[in-house]
Order: sequence, then C-alpha cells, then structure tokens
Amino acid sequence: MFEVRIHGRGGQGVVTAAELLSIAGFEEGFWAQAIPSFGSERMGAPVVAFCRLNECEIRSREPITSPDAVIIQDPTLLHQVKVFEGLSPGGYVLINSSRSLDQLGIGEFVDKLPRGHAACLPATELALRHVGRPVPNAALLAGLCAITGRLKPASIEAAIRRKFKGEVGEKNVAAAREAFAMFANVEVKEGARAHAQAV
Amino acid sequence: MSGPQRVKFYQTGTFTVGNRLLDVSVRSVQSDRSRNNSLNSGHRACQGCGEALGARYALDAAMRAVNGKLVVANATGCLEVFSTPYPESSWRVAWLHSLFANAAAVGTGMAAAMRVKGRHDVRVIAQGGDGGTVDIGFACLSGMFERNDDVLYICYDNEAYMNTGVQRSSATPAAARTATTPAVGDQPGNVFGQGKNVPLIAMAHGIPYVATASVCDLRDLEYKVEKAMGFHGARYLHVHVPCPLGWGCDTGDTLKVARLAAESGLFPIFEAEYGEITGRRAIRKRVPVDDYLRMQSRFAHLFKGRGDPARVAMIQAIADRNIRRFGLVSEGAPA
Amino acid sequence: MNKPFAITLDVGTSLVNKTGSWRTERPVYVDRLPPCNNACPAGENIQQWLYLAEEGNYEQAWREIVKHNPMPACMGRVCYHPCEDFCNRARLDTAVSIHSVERFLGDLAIRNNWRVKPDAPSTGRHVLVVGAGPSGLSAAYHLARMGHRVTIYEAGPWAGGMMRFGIPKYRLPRDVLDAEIRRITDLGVTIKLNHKVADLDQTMRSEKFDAVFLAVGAHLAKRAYIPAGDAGKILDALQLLRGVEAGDQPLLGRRVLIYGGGNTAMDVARSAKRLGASEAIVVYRRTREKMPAHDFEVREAEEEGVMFKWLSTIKAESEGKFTVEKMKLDDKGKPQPTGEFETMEADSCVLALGQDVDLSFLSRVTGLTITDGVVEVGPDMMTGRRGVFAGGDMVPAERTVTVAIGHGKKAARYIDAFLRDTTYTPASKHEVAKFENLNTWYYTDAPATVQPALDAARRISNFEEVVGGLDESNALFEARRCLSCGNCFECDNCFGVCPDNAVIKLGPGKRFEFNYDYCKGCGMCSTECPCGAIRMEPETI
Amino acid sequence: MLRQCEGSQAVAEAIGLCRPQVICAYPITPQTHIVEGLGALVKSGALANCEYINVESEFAAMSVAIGASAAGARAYTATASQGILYMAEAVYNAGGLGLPIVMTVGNRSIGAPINIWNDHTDSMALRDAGWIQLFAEDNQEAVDLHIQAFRLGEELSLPVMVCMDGFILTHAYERVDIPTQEQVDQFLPPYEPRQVVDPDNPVTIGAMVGPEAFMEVRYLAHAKQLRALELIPELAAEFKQKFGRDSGGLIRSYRADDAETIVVGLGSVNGTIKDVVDEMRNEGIKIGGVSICSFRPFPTAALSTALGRAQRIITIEKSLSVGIGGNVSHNLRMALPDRNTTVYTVIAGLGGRPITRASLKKVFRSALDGLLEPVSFLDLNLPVVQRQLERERLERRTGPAAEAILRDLNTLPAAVH
Repeated sequence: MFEVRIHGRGGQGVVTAAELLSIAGFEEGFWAQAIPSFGSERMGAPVVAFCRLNECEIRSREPITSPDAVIIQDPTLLHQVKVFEGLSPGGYVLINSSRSLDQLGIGEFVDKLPRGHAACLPATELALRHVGRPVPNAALLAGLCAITGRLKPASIEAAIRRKFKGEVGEKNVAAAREAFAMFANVEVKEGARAHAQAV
Repeated sequence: MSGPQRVKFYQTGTFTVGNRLLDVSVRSVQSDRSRNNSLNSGHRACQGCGEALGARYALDAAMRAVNGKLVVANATGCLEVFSTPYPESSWRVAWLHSLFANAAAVGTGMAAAMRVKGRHDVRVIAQGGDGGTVDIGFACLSGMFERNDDVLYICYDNEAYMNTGVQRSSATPAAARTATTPAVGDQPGNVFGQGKNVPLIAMAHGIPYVATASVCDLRDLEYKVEKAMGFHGARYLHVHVPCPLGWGCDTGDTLKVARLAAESGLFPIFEAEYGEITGRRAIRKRVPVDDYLRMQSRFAHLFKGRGDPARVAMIQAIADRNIRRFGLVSEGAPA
Repeated sequence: MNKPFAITLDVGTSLVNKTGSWRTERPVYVDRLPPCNNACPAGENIQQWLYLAEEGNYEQAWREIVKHNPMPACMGRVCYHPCEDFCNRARLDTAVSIHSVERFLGDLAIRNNWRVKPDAPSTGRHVLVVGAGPSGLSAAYHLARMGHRVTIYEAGPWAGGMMRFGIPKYRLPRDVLDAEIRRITDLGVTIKLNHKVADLDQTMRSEKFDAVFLAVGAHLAKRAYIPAGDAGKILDALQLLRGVEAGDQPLLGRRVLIYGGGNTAMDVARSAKRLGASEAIVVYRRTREKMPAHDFEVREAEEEGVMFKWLSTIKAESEGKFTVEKMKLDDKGKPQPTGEFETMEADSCVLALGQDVDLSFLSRVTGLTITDGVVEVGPDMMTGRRGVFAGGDMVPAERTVTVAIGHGKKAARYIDAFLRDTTYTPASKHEVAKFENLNTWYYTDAPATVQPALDAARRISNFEEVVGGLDESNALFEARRCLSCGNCFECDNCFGVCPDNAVIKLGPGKRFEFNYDYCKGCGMCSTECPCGAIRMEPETI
Repeated sequence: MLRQCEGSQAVAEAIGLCRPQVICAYPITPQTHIVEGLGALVKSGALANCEYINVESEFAAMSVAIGASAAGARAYTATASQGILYMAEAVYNAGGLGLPIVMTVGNRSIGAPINIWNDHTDSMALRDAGWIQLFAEDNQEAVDLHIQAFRLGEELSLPVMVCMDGFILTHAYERVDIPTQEQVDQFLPPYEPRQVVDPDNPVTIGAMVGPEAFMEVRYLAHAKQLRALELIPELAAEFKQKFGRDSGGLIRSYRADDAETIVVGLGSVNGTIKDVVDEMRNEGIKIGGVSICSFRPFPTAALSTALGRAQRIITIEKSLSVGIGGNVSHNLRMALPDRNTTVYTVIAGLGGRPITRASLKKVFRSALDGLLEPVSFLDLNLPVVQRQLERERLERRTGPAAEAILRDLNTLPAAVH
C-alpha cells in the first residue's frame, strides 16, 4: 500500500490531484482509492485529500494518518497545518515552490528523510506557462512520479488526458512533461535537497 | 372581458347555467346532461358546499376541453377528505392524492411522466384549497410556476382551514372571525394585514395564464378553464368558493354570497397572460361591502350593537381599491 | 388491474352513499301562477305562449293563445293589457310588451292563414248566440271547437260589435278584424247579420236552440242633460263612431268639444282630428290623474294635438257657446261644483259619457234579473233563466273587449257542461308568483322594445293604424324578456348549481326531477332558481 | 467496463443505464455529484427519453417523483441529511402509496449542530417509512444495488432507498465495473406499474382510509417487505449470474463461520472492519464480520443463522438513537431469541469522525476482555464532555454546548481569527 496525502487550499485542485493519482494508479493495474477530506470549505481554506495505491483491493476507508508521501500545493500551509504529521520515516515530500527547501525553512526536517525524498517544484509557474492558469496538479504529480518512481510518467499523462479532454489536457501534459524533464536535469534521486529549477 | 359568449335578447342572457336558445356548441358544460360529473353524488361535503360545486364545474369543463384526457393531483383538505373516504370515491377522473403541500409538485411529476411516455394528449390539473395553496403548498406552487411546468393549478379558496375546523389561513380576509382569530378584543377577527394575493404573485412568475373566478359566475369559470387548457406551461386559476359552515351563511346562499363578494369588489375577477392583465369581469350591480358582510356570521361582530363602522369602512376601502386597481366598474356604468 | 387494497379505489363509487338522509328540508318543484296570466280577463296562458314564441315556435304559440282567445291580432291591438300592469319585469326594467307579441303572432296567423278545427266531434246540439261582438264571437268560437253547432244573430249589418263601432280604424284596422271573424265562421259558426232577436223565447222554440248566450253589448249612449239652443250641435260618441264606420263624414266643424274622460272620449277626440277638426278639446270634470282613459291613449291623443280642459262640466249650449262650470275635487277626490262659470266656443260637442244596454228584447223573457240596467248572471254566466247565459257589456263587469272575450270563453265552458249535462269545475289556481319569489340576478337587463309609431302629423290626416307591429326579431326579443314567473323554463340552474348532482335533467320540455337519494337539502337550487319554481319544504320527521 | 471514477459518477451512470424516465433533483451535499452527473447525461442526450426536473426543495423532489411514478414513469431522486427530513412526509407518502421510486441517500449526519459529514442518522430517521433500505459497502455495490433496486421496487411496488456513505463513497475515486446497457436491459425490464393514474382507465389513488382498514393497509405493506426478504437474495443471485459478481443480498458474512466474536456494520465501515478482522485473525482471534445490506426489511432470519454460535456481537453504528443507543443492535436482538449472546453497541463515526482500524481494534479487544460497556462511543473525547457536564452542573447558563466543546478543543480561536 502506498498512501499519499495532498495538502492545498480550496480551489487549487487538491481533490483533483488525488483523483488523478488514483486514475494513474488504476492505469497501471493498481487498486486505487482517492478520498477527499473536504466539506464546506471555500476558496482559499486549507484542504486535504488522500490517495491509496495497492496491489490488491483496498477495503479500509479511514483517512490517511501515516502517509508515504505528502504533496504540499501551497508552501504557505507549512506553518499553519501539520502537513508532515504521521509521515513515515521513509516518506516523500514534494512542495510547490520556486524556492528551495532551505529557503522555505524546512531543510532541517527533510534532512531526516532518505536522500532524494524531498523536493521543491515550481509547479504553479509551469502551469501558468503551459496552461495559463495556476493549476499545479499535473506538474506536481509528475514530480511525485519523478521522486518516488512509483508510477510511470505515461500513466500520469493518461490520467490527465482522462480527466481533461482536448487542449486543456494537452497543455497539462506539457506541464507534466516539463516537470519530469526538470527532475531529470537535476537528478533529484541523488540529492536529498534537490531543487528543480526552471530551465 | 372577451370572455364567454354574451348573448343578447334572451330572458336570462348567459347568467344561468343553461340556455336552450343557444347553439349546443356554446352551451355551458354544466347544462349538458352528459356532463362528466367529475365529482359525483354521494360525496360527504357539507350542505351547500361551494368547493364541491367549484371542483365539479372546473373539472367537468376541463374534461370537455381536453376530451377526457385528464389526470388530477389533489392536495389534502376538505375536497380530498369528503370525496374519498375508503371504500368510496366520488371522483370520475383519474385522480391522485398525495399530501397537503405538494399537489403542484405531484402535478409536475405527472406531467413529466406523460411527456416521457409520449402521452401528449393527457393534461394535468393540480388542485387544492387555500391552505394547501397559499400557505403550506406555496413553495411547490411557486416552483411549478417558475419551471413553467405544464400543469393547471386550481385553488378553491374558501378563505380558511375548513377541514380542520375553520382556522385562519393567509387567505382569510381582514376582520373575519375564525377559530384562531376570535372576535374579541380591540382587533376582533383576523388582522388587517398586507394580504397575500396569490394570483398576483402567480402573475409575477410571468406564467402563460392566471385567472380568478367564482362559483357565482359559472360561464366565466368554464371559459377560463377552457382557456387555461388551451395553453401549455404553468397556469393558475383561483376560484372563490364560499363555505357556509365557515362563513356562517345559509347553505342555500352559497352562490349569493359569492356573487356579493364579486359585485362588491372584494373578490376581483380578472385574467392575465404572461404577467399582464388582459381582462376583468365588470361589476354588474355594484353593492356596498355591508351587503356581503352582513350575510355572514364570521363578520357579525362588525354589526353587533353600535357596530364597527370604522372597520367596515376599511373593508370598503379594500373593495374600492380593487375596483380601481382592476378596473371592475366600466365607464358610465352605475356605480 | 389488481388494485392495491384501500390505496386505490374505483371511480364514482360514492354512489352507494345516499346523502339524501342528511336532509331536513326538501326542494320541490312548484308551478306558480304568473301575474300576467292571473290578470288576463281572457284567461290566456300568456307565459306559455311567450315561452313557445321565444323559441320561434310561432304557430304553436299562436295555437296556445287561441285556446283561450280567438282574436289575438285584434286583442294585441285593442286590449288594455292588464297583464302588463302586473308584469314582474316592470320592477326590473319595464314590463314585457305582451300585447305586441300577441299582435305579432295574430298578424302572422292571418298572413299564414292558420286555421283552427273543432277539438271534439259534433254533438248535434245547437246554441244561439245573440250579438256578434267580442263576447258573442268568443262564445261561438269556443262552443264550435267543443263540437256544438252555433248560430249568431246580429242585429247590425256587420259582425264585430264594439270592436267595429267603438274602436276607430286607426287602432284596429278592419281587415284584421274581418280576418279574425272569418276564421270563426270558417270554423262553422253561422252569423246572421241584420237579424234582430225580438222575442227570445219564440226564436229559441222555432229554431230549436238548446241553449242561448246573450251578448248584445251596451250600445245606448248615456246622455247628460245639456240645455241646448241647437240640438244638432250635440251628438253622442257611438253615433259619431258608427257614422265614421259607415263611411259618413259627420259635420263636426273646426272646433269640437268632447265631453267625458274615458277611452271612448279619447277615441272620439282623435277621430275628430282625423275628420278635419282643427281643435279637439276634451272636457272632463276631474283631473288627468283621475281620468279613466288609459294613459297611452291620453298620451297618443296629446301627441296628436288633442287638448284638455280639466275640472270642468258642460252646463249649457247656446249659439255655439258652451257654458262650462269649474269644478274642484273634494277630500275624497270627487268633483264638486264651484259656481264659477266660463264660456267655450265650439262648433260641436260629442258626449262620451258611457253606454247603456238595450234590454228591450228581453222584456218578455221570464226569470231574468236586471239590476242597474244590466243582466245578473251567476258564476257560471247563466242568467236566472235556465239555459240562458249572458256575458260582455250587458252583464255586471268591466266593459272591455278582453273581458268580453273572457266572458265568451267562460260561458262556452258552462254552456258545454249544461248541454252535456255535466258540471264544469274550473281548475284551482296556483298561488301567484310574486316578484319576491324571483332571483332577478339571472335576467339580462333588457328594456322593452318600442313599437314603431306613425308620426303625429301623419296620424291626424287619416285613419291609418297608428301603432305598428313588431318585426320578428323584436317580437322574439320581447318574448324572451318574459321572466317565466313561477314556472320552470328550463334554465338548468338547479341542474347546474346542485353541489351533490342531485337534480336530474329530463330533457327538453320535460323539466327536472330531484334525486332525493343524494339531495342534502341545502336549498341552493331554490335560491338560485330565477323564476321561483322551487320551494323548500320541511321534511316530515 | 472497469473504470477508476468517483462513486457519484459511477452511480449516476448506473442510474442512467436503468433508463429512469423522470429524475427530480435538489442539491444537497454530498449527493450533488450524482444528480449533476445525471443532469449531464440527460442534457447530452446520453440518457434519452428522460425528464430532468430541477425542483425547489427535497419535499418537491419526492413529490414530483410521486406524481411521476403514479403516472407510470420510472422515477428517481437523490438526497441526504436534512434533505431527507425535509422530504420526510413525502417519503412516508411514497411508501404508503407503494410507488416504486428509487432514491439514493448520500448518508450524512443531521444537525444541529450542522454537519455535512457522513453518518447514518438520516436514513435511520426514515427507517420506518415503508421503504426498502439497502446499504452499499463500496462504490461497486452502490452501482449494483441501484440496478437491483429498480427491479426490486417495481416487482413489489415499493420504494427503495439505496444508502451510500457520504464523501467516503460518494466522493471516493475507486475502481468500478460499470455494466453495459445490454446487461442492464436484460436484468431490468421496462416499468410495468401495478397502479397508474391514467385517464383511459381512471382510478382514485390515495384515498382516505379510516380505522376500519388502515391496519390492513399497513399489514399489507409489512407483508410486501417480508416478501422482499425472499426477493432480495433471489435478485442478488440472478444479478451474480448475469453480471458475474456478488452484490446486494440481505447480509454478507466475512470469516464469521467459526467466529466467537462477530462485528456487525452497515455500509462502507465494513471494509475497515474486514481489515481489522484479518489483522486479529492473524493474531489467532476468532473474529468475523457481518455486513447488513438490507436494513429494511430487516433480515432477522438470515442474521439469526449468520450470527451462529458467536458469543459476542459488536455492532458498529453510525447513528445514535439518542436516549437508548443503537438502532442496529436494537433490531438485531430480534434475531437472537433466548440467547445469552452479549451484544455491544458501539456508536462510531458520527458527523464524519474517522473510524480507524486502530480504534476498532482497540474496542474489539476491549470487548474480548469483557471491558466494553454495553453502549459505547468510539473515540469519544471523554475529558471534553466531562468538562461540559461539570460546567452544566455548576452553572445554568453555560452557553452553547458545541461552542464550549470547540473552545475546549482549542479550535475555536483558529476559526475566529
């Protein structure tokens, strides 16, 4: 079982990210489960979504309390919400930011994780460039694939195309591809404090 | 009003139910021996029930207008209770009762079902009393209007909750005594409120057809039912139906009291299409509201002892305003 | 369909619930006597023929009239229509113009040559009618329809009596009168003109009459004593009118006084204008309000330029000067002399003071009682002498053509019973339908149609009929203004307004029945019946 | 076809395959995605010959469904929470009239305090309305139950409520096999009503019934539900034969045959329970689970068999019958005549409180150890309620309890600032 928790703000696509991830997992034959933990929050409020991937049927429906990976769509949440709570010692952290982990002030925390398990990705910048709107999901999921190696880029692309038809889908795929490329360039798996820079 | 055919030269014009001098095709439905009797004998309405009469009038007219292809949704209330105590039904139409507040919505559902089943010939009427229409059923009614569902809603307005023993509804007129607005204190009877004119509210929805009618003018009522069935979409017909029990008038005077309501201007009779008033029934022999009020014991406190001329004047003012507002007295007619 | 228990019911099943048991009062259909019928001296069923007429059944309507009155065309013209005085419609707008519809029907019958036949086989009995005036003609007509042989002896040269000698042509054209008399003779009645009965007993014996109806009328003019210098200047009304009828041109002069205030005075005054008088002045001892002449006659006379001198009596004449005494009304409305006199110049004076009966031929008939110059009759119109009946102006009654027609009908019925040796019992009368019994809401506002009239200038130059007839649409309109007081006219109101569908409509002409199984006795049918033909009666407990 | 999609979307597509003729919709979280999905199907033409009525309230939604169903159309609506209470009168009416309407309930709590998250209070509140109530364990079952629901309801002329946990199922993306139209058509024939408002054969429906016949009407409704106890397994078997998978039925057992302890639950919590059962079995504990799919009619006989030789039964209940405890356990005792079985009522997950494996395991252990109270509340924050109870003991006017508790939980300031 691989469990991902995604933190963001209402309107940033947190739930969609979990759904996309579950679709990508499904594409690869996994059993996948995406559950939002949202309710009456409005645009801007902190929200969380979960995604589980497994080799066999997922029966449990409890919220993910000890994630294997955490995606943080908005770095401003770092100091408001306990985003890393329950993160397994071998877990992954991916943050949407054009700044570095140190610059974000969490260098010390991520140092406890295995090498290459934490990264920043300027996903919003990529989205603005490719999609024209601040929707960082595609790039972030590509980034998650890149740092975890759990899913193939093609699965993410397929999920994106399933969810977003036509031009919008392709633009998101383009954003995802560039994110992959960025991680390939800096070889994040080698460095614990990788920082994908825009090329 | 373009209204029913107004025949000259007849001893009874077209005010009576029948007129053997008219061509058969323009005689009233009620004069026809083979009328449907949509509400049949043996029902348990009180003696002189205006609602029973109004319902038969309206549904018989509708049955003729749509060639018998009619289904009816009925709200809870007197009309439903007195017509269908198990194991007997007085209805001679396809008829469904669901709840007090939902006749309009049930009508919507039936209309949708008929549409989807391709039964385009079948038309839908929803009906209820004033309580089930202007109070508890108002939300469903407004929803039906707003969606312009293909339903004619008929409200039989007897101005209070008669089924439960004459309690005030929002259709109860000012100063009327009911079981919940007793004739005691400084403000006897029902309050002089803002009123709740559902026909005007219906018009505000911009629906194809809205009309008021009264059991005292059968031909006008039949004309309006027939006209309403000529439209598709949401339609509303508000029929004044006196209740001898609740109003405290003689059982034989049901139509007489209804007539005085119309002739005094207290119950304006008009019709409207797409939110615009298109016709009104002119008052024929205008009477002061006193004539109407004095017939009914629910207003007896206004005339007891030295009487309550101030309140009677306020009621007269309501009638006068109706007459002005709806143009009920034609120019040059005796006032 | 297997219907869910108690949730789904068959339609119309409430018929098993007989709600009639709730009733404490029951409606019943009644027939009340229409005030017009009640007022008609001829006993016409006016409402019934109006009912038939309003549907356009003119012949049936006419036949309904002639059941009672053989001369609708004449009566429609000359009857003073008391029916209209009592018409309930008058309280709504104006009375139904019954006479004009009657006239329309009568004229139509003449135009279409509608005939009547005896209703009964011949009885072989023979009745003598003395006098071919309205009463005699009426009796003869009815007796003939009853199967009897009738012979009328008429002393004068024409049949018609006062219809011919008392009523000017401009009110009753003679072709109309002749046509209606001809219909009676066509029925088999023999009229022997210029046949004066001198000795009734002898006539009856010799001709083997089984019964006799006396209807000689009142043809002797009443005279007032007026000392006159020139008796030729004073003549009586009947003399004048009879002269006109005979084609004479009586010399009245330019200025004519007519003394009297009855309808005959009006007839004379108006005839005088037509005969060339430039001034016709009615001299009457009381006021217009007290004048016995009908208002419409006075009005028409005024329109034609007839003048009136109220509160005046003529005392004497000398050389064309008439001495007139002024009168005043006392507390009881009776004229009293004042002793003030004035003089009126006139070329002639016509006395229209009423008529007396010429009873000379009865002087030898035993058993008759004569009081105040008229023959007494019983309720069966029989005189004190068995088998001798009398009617019209010669018996104590109002002297109108219609009363006379009624007498004829009534006498005929008793004579028929007499001949058949049975008893005739008149049908009991229903209570009269009052205005208060009506629900007038249902009647359309419809004032009476005005009959066309010749303009005054044309009238006074000739004896053309003054008042025109209605055309068909007007006649229909008038017929349909009838309120049908007290009698169901099948307006369907009861059928329609019953909240319990407890009224059974039986079909055209068959009226309605109550279904007491379901009638709860609310009384709405009774309240909403326009004509007051439903009465609520308490249920017996 | 296997798909990874949201539960609501899957259900919407399944409903579409059932060819409903009239759909009435009023939005309420968490049911919205279902009716939105159906709206799209109708609008796009994918679901042809269907009237989609946007009504002004849940009461109207059920009323339109009543009218449509009575007039012979296959009618569907969906609601949740306050919505089902707002339509409650009409829910009873549809039940009483025996109109085979199918309604999805996206289960959610009922306020006050207002709360949008999942529990079963809403469905439970209408458990006696004369409807069949089926609870879906996962989204695949939610899809399958809807298809069976139309068949079941129309066969019996009874309305059917398909309950699926709000958010947990409605908003969850899962793997779902959406059947083909042909498959559904083979299983579900066109609607043939038992009573219908039709001018060509007019009847009076909805008469007033007095004391002389009301009992019988109610009994007949009861008898229909009892008939459903036979029909539900039959349909599940036919469904398996036609669609190739187990779905529905009255109850389903999980490792319960030899279990000394059996955990009973409704809906999605059964998945979590199964995981815990597996864990505890691994530890050698004879524990099993029974999932109740049909809560109405209540499968008394089936449960009696399934609960077999268990010594203790633990019901995990997502609703609280305030003042006594649990509805499920209360009903369940009817299946256990003359037995010494201990029945534990565990009220859990109210208002969306997560039901975690850890907590469940703890409470099961406590039952095994004989330490569990007959009625207990899973993960209840005892100090908080004790503090509030203490406040109320001391002071008459403590202010709103919910606010006080939030203050205790230290979450109120965050919400305020």
